[in-house]
Amino acid sequence: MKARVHITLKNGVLDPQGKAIHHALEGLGFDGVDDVRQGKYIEIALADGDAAAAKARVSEMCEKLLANTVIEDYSVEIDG
Amino acid sequence: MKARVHITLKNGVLDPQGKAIHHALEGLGFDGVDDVRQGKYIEIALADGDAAAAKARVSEMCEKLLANTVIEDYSVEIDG
Amino acid sequence: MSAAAERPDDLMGLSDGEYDTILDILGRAPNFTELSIFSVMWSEHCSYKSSKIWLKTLPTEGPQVIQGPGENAGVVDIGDGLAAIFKIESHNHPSFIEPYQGAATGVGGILRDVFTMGARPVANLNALRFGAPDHPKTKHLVSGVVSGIGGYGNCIGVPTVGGEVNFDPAYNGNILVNAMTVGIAATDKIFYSAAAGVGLPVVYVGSKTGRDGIHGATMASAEFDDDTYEKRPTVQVGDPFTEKLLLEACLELMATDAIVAIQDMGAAGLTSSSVEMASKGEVGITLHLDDVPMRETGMQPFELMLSESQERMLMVLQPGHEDAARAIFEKWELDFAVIGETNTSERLVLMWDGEVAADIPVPPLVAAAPEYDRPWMATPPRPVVGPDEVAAPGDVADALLTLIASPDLCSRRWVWEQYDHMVMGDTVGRPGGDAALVRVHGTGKALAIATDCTPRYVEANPIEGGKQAVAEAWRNVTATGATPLAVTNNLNFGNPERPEIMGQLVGAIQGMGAACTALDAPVVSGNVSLYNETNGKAILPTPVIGCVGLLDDVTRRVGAAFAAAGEAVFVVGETAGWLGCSIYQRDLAGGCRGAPPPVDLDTERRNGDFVREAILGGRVTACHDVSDGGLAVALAEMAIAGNVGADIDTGTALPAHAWAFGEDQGRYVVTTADPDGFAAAADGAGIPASRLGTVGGASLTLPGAKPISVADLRDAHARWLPAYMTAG
Amino acid sequence: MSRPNRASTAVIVFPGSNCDRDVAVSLEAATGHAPHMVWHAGRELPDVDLIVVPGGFSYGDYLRSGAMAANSPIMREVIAQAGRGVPVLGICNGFQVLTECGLLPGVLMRNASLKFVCRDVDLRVERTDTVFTRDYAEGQVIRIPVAHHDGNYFTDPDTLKALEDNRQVAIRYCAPDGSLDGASNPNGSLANIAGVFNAAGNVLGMMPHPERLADPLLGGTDGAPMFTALAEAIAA
Ligand SMILES: Nc1ncnc2c1ncn2[C@@H]1O[C@H](COP(=O)(O)OP(=O)(O)O)[C@@H](O)[C@H]1O
Ligand SMILES: [Mg+2]
Repeated sequence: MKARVHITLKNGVLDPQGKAIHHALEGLGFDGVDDVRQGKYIEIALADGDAAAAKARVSEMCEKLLANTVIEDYSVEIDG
Repeated sequence: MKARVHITLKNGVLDPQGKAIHHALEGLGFDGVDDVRQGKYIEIALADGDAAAAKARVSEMCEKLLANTVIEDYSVEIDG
Repeated sequence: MSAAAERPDDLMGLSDGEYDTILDILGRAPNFTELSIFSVMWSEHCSYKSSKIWLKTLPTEGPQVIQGPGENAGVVDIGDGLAAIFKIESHNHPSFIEPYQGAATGVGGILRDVFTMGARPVANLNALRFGAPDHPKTKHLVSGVVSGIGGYGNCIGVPTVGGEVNFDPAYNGNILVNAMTVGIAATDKIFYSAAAGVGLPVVYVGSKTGRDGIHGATMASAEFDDDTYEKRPTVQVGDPFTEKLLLEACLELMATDAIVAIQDMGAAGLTSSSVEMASKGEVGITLHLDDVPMRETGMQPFELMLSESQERMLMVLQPGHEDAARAIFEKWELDFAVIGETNTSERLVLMWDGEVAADIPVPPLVAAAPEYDRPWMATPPRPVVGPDEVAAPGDVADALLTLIASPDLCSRRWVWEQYDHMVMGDTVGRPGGDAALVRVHGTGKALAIATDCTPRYVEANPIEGGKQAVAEAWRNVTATGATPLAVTNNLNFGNPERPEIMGQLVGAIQGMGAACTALDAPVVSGNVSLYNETNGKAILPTPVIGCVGLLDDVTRRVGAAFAAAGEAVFVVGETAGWLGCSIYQRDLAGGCRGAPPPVDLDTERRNGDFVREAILGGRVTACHDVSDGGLAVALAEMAIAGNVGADIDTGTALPAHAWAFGEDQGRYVVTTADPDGFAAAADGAGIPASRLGTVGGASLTLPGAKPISVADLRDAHARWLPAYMTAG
Repeated sequence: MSRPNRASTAVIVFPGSNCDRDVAVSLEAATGHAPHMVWHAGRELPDVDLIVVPGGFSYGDYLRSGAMAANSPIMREVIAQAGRGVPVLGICNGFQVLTECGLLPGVLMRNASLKFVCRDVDLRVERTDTVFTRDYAEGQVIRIPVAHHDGNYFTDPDTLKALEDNRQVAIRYCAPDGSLDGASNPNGSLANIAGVFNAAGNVLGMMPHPERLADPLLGGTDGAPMFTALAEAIAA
């Protein structure tokens, strides 16, 4: 069983990486880019079990460690 | 129009961050975790236009800048 | 000859002759795993087969030398029961493929070479050569290599205190990334790789083994279904955090008496480390490969033996110490596995799944390693170019402003500000001067460390160029007041199978050897990187020298910055205006032509010894060696560093540009508050020292040139690199 | 150097800490006593008069700088003693750990340049009525090195306003004359903030490394007064 976790910066939180990427893309001549935000994508392989329980446990991992909830939002999906 | 880009380490490439996160999760008492891989998730806001063309352009951005294709794979989705 | 009949069509880079030798050694055909082991052990990288007979000619001994070439790093005595342990190593090709990880793992590898001997690393340096700035790949490579070196060194917490950066089109397809580490150990706590003793446990520690760095060629020739090996990069990823844990765990274990022998797993990982230990200890080693900690599933014996996964060590322990050792590594959250034992067989035996996967007698595997006396052709001498044959600039001042703003002479601040050069709290001499100065922790002593090479000289005349690389590194160390102790070297050349390239290698080694002897700076370690070519075009011959010196009283050091207005400026050494192969000629007068400046080793030695004595005697307030760009550039660097100008009013019979930019060797610019005393001392010692002028004012004024404000000099010097790196 | 005193200090050591020895040298020079070097895995922290969370790359700075160390068992002890008023100093990675564990407000994001930066910076001391800064003069400009990849201080506007209103900003990146400008901000920090106090003033987190310029041989001593001030305060 696999959990797919997306961690993104909350709105209004400064994103130096996203800004730099945006700038670099323009430098490379890619126009029509309005905004770039960089987040994290974490894949967690889990022992098989109940999906709902797994989702709860992974959300707890986010609260405790994976995300800094002062500045970051997270979302968890469980694949089969 | 929004592009969602996932950048992940190629199969078999050491992921020091994932390894350390895995370790920390165990330290926090989360068991039943088999493996952790960390990647990047990038959201790109684009001027509206043709989805297929946008996908091609964002893939080019990955090749040129966003992904290190020597050790990373990338995937691009376009949300209407 | 039935064995010959079974000869595989892919010999993994071994020659037919080499394969025949293997048949003789084994008395049968090697299996795939055995052939892989021979192929890596006999590769240029591991066997030095093209360079060995010439490396043997280098001076490697001296009263200060505790361990010369042959171990993981060289060891020199620095007094008070302490030793400096150091080596330089290349990671050229990996850095070209993936600059960040290539450079990072290069730093990780050289750090392990040093701490595997019991030393705590105290300084990193890096000698970098990139292609032309306008080559499409260059900027990306500079940025990746510099952040990779910083990423690894900063994280593990060893200061990166010096190095070099050059640009030349000859490196467009083959950049050079040479990393040097210096460590300090107690002379009675130095660890070697000889696994002396039988019945001893062989222990694996560090990271798990993956398929990192296993080469496509080998993969393809594997008789396994190819889709178990879907295209995977051979690039290795560094994990500096794990290396930091490995460093602390090893040093903690080394404080006990559990370790008999220890060897890092570098190139050819488990293969070279186990063979090395068995061979040096004259024992046999049996490895149970099933017990090797693995990161991936389905790994085969040849993969476990060839993997170049980073942050791993192999140790032989005293029996009965396994549990104490395991406890230490588990505290540091590292893998620890007993994977074998030593015996009297003098064979390397690999067990896998209850069967013998390989069985090779170690002495012939090592002794029969090929050694070639490759045909070589001496580089034809070039004519001497007189000063008047090199076009003069409109105004020397404008030429100076152009040169100090050029890629090879501008400030490297953009580079070293990305390196933590102060962690560990002993960096007395930061990057930006001549040699870096690193205090020996808890003492009043310091090590002076520099790397140098001038490839355009080596190309023009390998012997003089080889001498010059040693002389310049020695000079940089001397300019701080330190006494050079020994050198390490990284020989970066093209394809040795071409006689003209082999001739460059031979000449450079001859020149280096002569210089090391004359300057009492024996070679204690080094590394050779050959085949640096793309489509038949070789790099400039680049024998990089890393020199380590000792300053007994760090408070006596001097820097390169002008110290105070009113002080007298002298140049020590003869100024003859040698413009052949100078940077001025290369960049502003039609390209590098003619013979490079000769190095008179006797003069080099006497001038350096005099300058050092003057510094230690308190007679000198600032000192800077004269190298690329000549007197004008040296004076400009001293003015910029001191933020004060100088009036250089000496007369000269030479053409102004030859006086200013000539690159005559064996010279130092010094300042003193006691001109008469200094002049008299030089006179008494029979050392040429002429007064150039006086420190002071807001501008630098050179003979026959308009004044340049120090502010303009600083802007010119600071401008190029950041501008180049930030330009879209 | 202040006179030797009985007070005891602790330096917390995480896997990947690498300025623990450096700060121990400065502490011993100022107090006359070697600090307790406390390994993170221990749940026990001796009762001390000063706790330092040192610089480095705890857990490699993986995931987020300081995040994994903030979850280490020892931090519960540090938080408890901080609550009892024990001075806690977090330097560089230590500052990141203190924000991640909630002892200090805000976060330290990737430098605006995205590059690691190691150099001396000028800093303006904003407040001198604390155990950390009382040997400096109000508004004094001091020179101390930074060496970090994630020192870009950020917080939401309300928190920033609260920080300013409660005078919780300890030091700011500034020009040599003390004026605040973008050019002298090495990492893009909000309001040039280089260090902040907690509301009670007994916890200080700062990106610059005072332990790195507390010895004339290393090129300066502007970092020393922080350690002498602490030594005097805890000796009293
Ligand atoms: N790659 C690098 N990393 C760190 N410091 C460097 C690097 N390249 C150059 N430097 C520093 O910049 C200064 C000037 O370098 P260089 O011009 O090669 O010195 P020199 O001419 O005296 O040999 C030296 O202090 C050197 O250590
Ligand atoms: Mg020099």
